[in-house]
Amino acid sequence: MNSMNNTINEIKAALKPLKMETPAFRQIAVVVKPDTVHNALSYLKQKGFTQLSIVTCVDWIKESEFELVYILFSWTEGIHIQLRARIDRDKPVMVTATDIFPGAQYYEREVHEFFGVEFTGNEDAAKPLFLEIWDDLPPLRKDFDPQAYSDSKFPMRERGNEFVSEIGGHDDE
Amino acid sequence: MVLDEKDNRNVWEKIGDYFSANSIWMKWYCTGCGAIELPPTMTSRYDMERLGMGPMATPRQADVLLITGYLSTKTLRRVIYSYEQMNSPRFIVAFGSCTINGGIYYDSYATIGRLDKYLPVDLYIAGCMPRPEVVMNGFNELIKMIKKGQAKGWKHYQENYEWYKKNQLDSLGEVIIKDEFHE
Amino acid sequence: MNEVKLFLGPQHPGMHGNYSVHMYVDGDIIKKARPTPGFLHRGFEKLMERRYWMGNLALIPRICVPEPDTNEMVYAMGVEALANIEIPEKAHWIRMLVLEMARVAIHLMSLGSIGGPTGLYTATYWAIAQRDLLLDLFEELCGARIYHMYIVPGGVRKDLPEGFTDKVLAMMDELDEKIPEYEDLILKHPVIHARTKDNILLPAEVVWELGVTGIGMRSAVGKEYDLRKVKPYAYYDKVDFEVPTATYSDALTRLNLKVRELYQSMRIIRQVIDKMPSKGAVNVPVSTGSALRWTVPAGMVYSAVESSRGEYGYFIVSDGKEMPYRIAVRGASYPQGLLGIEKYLKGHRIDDASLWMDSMGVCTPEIDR
Amino acid sequence: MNKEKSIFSPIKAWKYLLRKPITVLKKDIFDKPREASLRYRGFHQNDWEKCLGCGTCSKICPTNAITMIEVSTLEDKEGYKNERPAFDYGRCTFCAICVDICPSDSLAMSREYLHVSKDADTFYFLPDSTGIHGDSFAKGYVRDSDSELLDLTRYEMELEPVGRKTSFMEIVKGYSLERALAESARCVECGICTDACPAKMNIPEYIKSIWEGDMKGAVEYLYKTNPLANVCGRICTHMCEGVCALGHRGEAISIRWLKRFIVDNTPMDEYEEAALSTVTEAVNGKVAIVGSGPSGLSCGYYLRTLGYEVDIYEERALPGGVIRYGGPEYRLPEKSVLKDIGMIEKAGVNFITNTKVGRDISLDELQTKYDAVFLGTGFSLSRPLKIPGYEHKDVGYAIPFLAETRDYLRETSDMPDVHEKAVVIGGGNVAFDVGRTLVRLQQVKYGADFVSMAALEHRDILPCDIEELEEGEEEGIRGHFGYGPAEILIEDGKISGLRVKKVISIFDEDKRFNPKYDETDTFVIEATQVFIATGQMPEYAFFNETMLEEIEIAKGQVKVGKYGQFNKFPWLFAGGDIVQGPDIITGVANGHDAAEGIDIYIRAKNN
Repeated sequence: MNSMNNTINEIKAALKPLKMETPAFRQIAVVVKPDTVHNALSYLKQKGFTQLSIVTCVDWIKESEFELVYILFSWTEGIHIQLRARIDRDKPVMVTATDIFPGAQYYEREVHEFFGVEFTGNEDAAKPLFLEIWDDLPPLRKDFDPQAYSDSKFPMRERGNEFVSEIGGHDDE
Repeated sequence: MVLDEKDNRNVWEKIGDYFSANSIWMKWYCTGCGAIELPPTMTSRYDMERLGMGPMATPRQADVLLITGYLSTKTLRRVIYSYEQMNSPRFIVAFGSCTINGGIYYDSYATIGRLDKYLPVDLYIAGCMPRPEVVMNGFNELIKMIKKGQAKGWKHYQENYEWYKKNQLDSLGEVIIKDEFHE
Repeated sequence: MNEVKLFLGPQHPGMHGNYSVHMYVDGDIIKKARPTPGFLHRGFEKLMERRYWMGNLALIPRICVPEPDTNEMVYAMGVEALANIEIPEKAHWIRMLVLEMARVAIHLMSLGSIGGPTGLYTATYWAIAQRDLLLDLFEELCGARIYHMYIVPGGVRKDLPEGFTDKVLAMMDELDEKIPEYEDLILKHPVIHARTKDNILLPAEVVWELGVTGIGMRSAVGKEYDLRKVKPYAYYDKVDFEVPTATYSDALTRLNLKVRELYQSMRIIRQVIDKMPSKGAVNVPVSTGSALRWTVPAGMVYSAVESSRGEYGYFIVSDGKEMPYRIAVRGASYPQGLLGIEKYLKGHRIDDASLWMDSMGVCTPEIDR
Repeated sequence: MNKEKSIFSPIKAWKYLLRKPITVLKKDIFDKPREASLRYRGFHQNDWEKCLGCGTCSKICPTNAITMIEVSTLEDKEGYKNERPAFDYGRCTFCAICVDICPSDSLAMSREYLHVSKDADTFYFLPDSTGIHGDSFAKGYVRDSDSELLDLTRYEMELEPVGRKTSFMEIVKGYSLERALAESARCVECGICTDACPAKMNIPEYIKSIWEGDMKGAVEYLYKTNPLANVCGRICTHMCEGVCALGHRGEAISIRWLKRFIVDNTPMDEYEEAALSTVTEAVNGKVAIVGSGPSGLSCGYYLRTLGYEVDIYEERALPGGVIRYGGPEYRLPEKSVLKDIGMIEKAGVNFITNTKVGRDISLDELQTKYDAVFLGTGFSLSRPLKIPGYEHKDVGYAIPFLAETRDYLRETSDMPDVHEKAVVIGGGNVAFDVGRTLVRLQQVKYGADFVSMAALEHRDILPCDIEELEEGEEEGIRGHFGYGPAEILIEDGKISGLRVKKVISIFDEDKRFNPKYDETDTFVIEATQVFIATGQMPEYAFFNETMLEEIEIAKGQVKVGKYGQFNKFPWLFAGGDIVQGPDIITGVANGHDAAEGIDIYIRAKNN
């Protein structure tokens, strides 16, 4: 656990995070300002956090903010880092991380598709990925109601109160 | 789908049905998660070839299209596309809960609710997902239906093409696939 | 140059699952490839926000169809970390048993599915049938062949059935006998060698560039980069096992590592059965109250386990309510399945495209979600 | 690394030619499909005998596959709904969470898995214990203690253990916030409790409000059907808990104590705002209420929400009736009563105390002064027990004794006369109230207690609540259950004891009350004071002669129509003990009903 404490102290000194916590076993959460995310990522990569596990986003609709989450992992130390930063929900823009972690490309594209966050420097991010001919809000935003969308587009079977009380077996014709 | 129960086939059609029932090519398309039970069904444990069935790579030579579970709108476009490439008589077997009434994805923005609005379903198989035994029984049932001339979904599709197309357009917006859109 | 566009999938016999790759080919050589995911997109992450913590149990195994237990484990670990609960000893052992059985099953399946792209269908017939016998064991354990819904937040759902461990041991003995045969049949087969040896290379730089994990990473880097070793969960630090590695990663090496992992998994299973206490609780409630009102304290946590294809992770956010606030899923094959195809499929021959996907371990449902 | 071998090396697999094939035989697939495992999650089975119709399965279902269907052929049973779950196999994922959470244990998954059909409607069905095709497959996945999804044990409140019988301090402390949240989280919102509650309180809703931390909302739910929430949160007979779905396999939810948690823990300003939110201007008419007991108070409050001016006539000095003069302080402290009555007073109800209808003012006069009259006079007299010696001055009755004690504790009168040794006749809640009050008074006066109790019923069939019995015995009450009173022994003008005789049976063949005794098996309970707590009766002195002729009275109760309205006298309504009884919550329900009836009556009259 010594290495864990060292890592925490070093990150604290180098990144001056807004908040730091250890939410689980060998996991560090670092909250930084959005404009320092790029620096923080390149610093952490140097520190041995060479793997970008996922880039994702949380919609804090009440605070009108998106929280971008970068999960990094160091295979040598076995520590996960959550690097988090909150950006404005109405004009969500973030600098791409693809120059540091090329693997971020599709994660950013996904975040753009599901939340509408723009990534400057990642030209591909604006293209659709999973969805085809999408005509509504980005679906993982909290103000998007999948039930309402589904009801409006995809009819369901009406299941009433009347009952076929005796159902014929599968092989009686 | 209301099926005409009366058997009004002529002799040649009856003979044709008899032979096609004994040699069914299943289209090799894993549309959803139920496809995971197809390898056991096809290979030595359950050995579907005992029923005279085998997988077929191209839609033009396949007889039966298996819808193995949920269909996202994106897949449904391709499924319709490849169903229409199949030659008549063609059959659809729907696997599991999702094809009947949406399954666990009933409130999903990406998957459809009931398949029979968009394509004619000849047979439903219960389960989530159906076991290979159920799949085999389903195939057996389909074979019986074909022999008796009861698997007439494809005729229904021809006769009610407008209705199906309208439903498809209502839910999908566009059925034509533009594959370049994301590149 | 005469470029032609070809679709590999979604409806194609070489494609496992519902996925598509658009290839621009010149002769036999792929010049450009674009992955097209989303055919299996069901919006899991949104649906999970709309179901109770316990109700999600029905959703999570469906994210990755061939490997439901890994998903259940990641979810359970994440919820337990948020709720800060310690699960009973026996539950840890049972979870390891289930996870390793699942690993055996999926490795057998992927051994079998190598038959498709290489044309050695014998492999499919043998390995899939063997896996089916394992599924029978799973059915006995949890009541279903594919979607087990057995590992739950707080432990496992039920205790092992009577005599279960004996059956597992018998199965292990059978596998001991059979796997060498499969090696003869599959790994040493000239057909496989012709197709896989020195083909579809994965250099270490590419591993780091894409973020590939699992067998792909270990076969290239040569280090024991396995979450079970690097960041042990459950009781993986209490059992002896090796992580097979290599420093030259071609398709054959990766196949080989799979088989060697099979032996290690069997070794773990035997140790687990040996060390597992016969009595004891198998779960603790996550929260007070009925499952309709289970709540998990607010927080954000990332949990990860080693699936057969690499690091499988969930990022779970709770706001203290009875449903999760947000869950993000990191499918293990995301890096190679999207960016990998885009960047590194080119240069290969058309007939190797589906072999490429197979040997890299691309699993579509976990990419699409 | 594996060396390449000859293409013929797999030839050794031919040895399997002579072994048992791995392939499942055709007959095991088509004729008799292979049997599923013992834990298989196949189609559902539901035991209709056990099923409560609570709908918990449909609430937990992650696929929205379960619909509760009303089955009209089922007979109405207390604690059961005539609804049964229908399963849509166009939704179900066979996760068996419904089985794990089923409070009645009626649901199970069977080992049946085969259903193939071209008709999608056959995938929707209402299972009974025979399953989808009526083939009665064996059960597969069933709930066990490991897969339990309910929380079956009650979060107990602490009792004041020592020194509780030496004071009139409230015994039960009430939930802490943490425990109340934990207890409220157990609820499955089935609403069976609501059906059992005489006042049809919105129980699941207010429990949910607690759980969500919305205390004001909880109070609003309480006042929708019960303005005596403080009182009922303490001494309600909680029929709701008797039918609670969780009670079938575990312990019922402490609905009463949760109600008490709401009233004790809501800030006063929010409480008042919520309680008075529905009160409106008094414009529609004037109503007189006779008696300020639970039914009268309830009727008064709801008439205020419907826009009527209300005067309540009370014989005693303080309003409240049984809640002010009946229930003992250690169970129902004065402050709770005051809070409820205070809130009703704030709602604009006018109390006219020290005024007995029939003595100070006649019913006819009320009729002329008001648009309608509600009678909630209750059973205000103790029923005498005419055994030898009953006329002795040291023979007391429950109601006056309890009232005197309350007055003593309010410091408006002296301590009632208690002797060192006393015996109580009766086995109901009132008898225990008397006995336990006696214990406390003796402790105060003598520093020791000696209270005996004689009841016809045996210990396990006593009509009182089990808590009363247990707590009473803990406090040292000497119970002689199964013995009936024979005579009060008097020596030198003083009571020396109560002779009791063994009871053989209480009811005769026609199930009428007609106790039989074993006259040879008798003994004497030592006491110098006897309290009779064998029942109460009403007083109808306020009825005039025509009324007495026209109104039918049976077993002390008047016969009324819908809303408690007298058929012959439409301006007159009644409720509480004189109509239904014998508990507070029924009184509250009658009062609410009558308020609605009065509203209908007056509106009809005015138009």
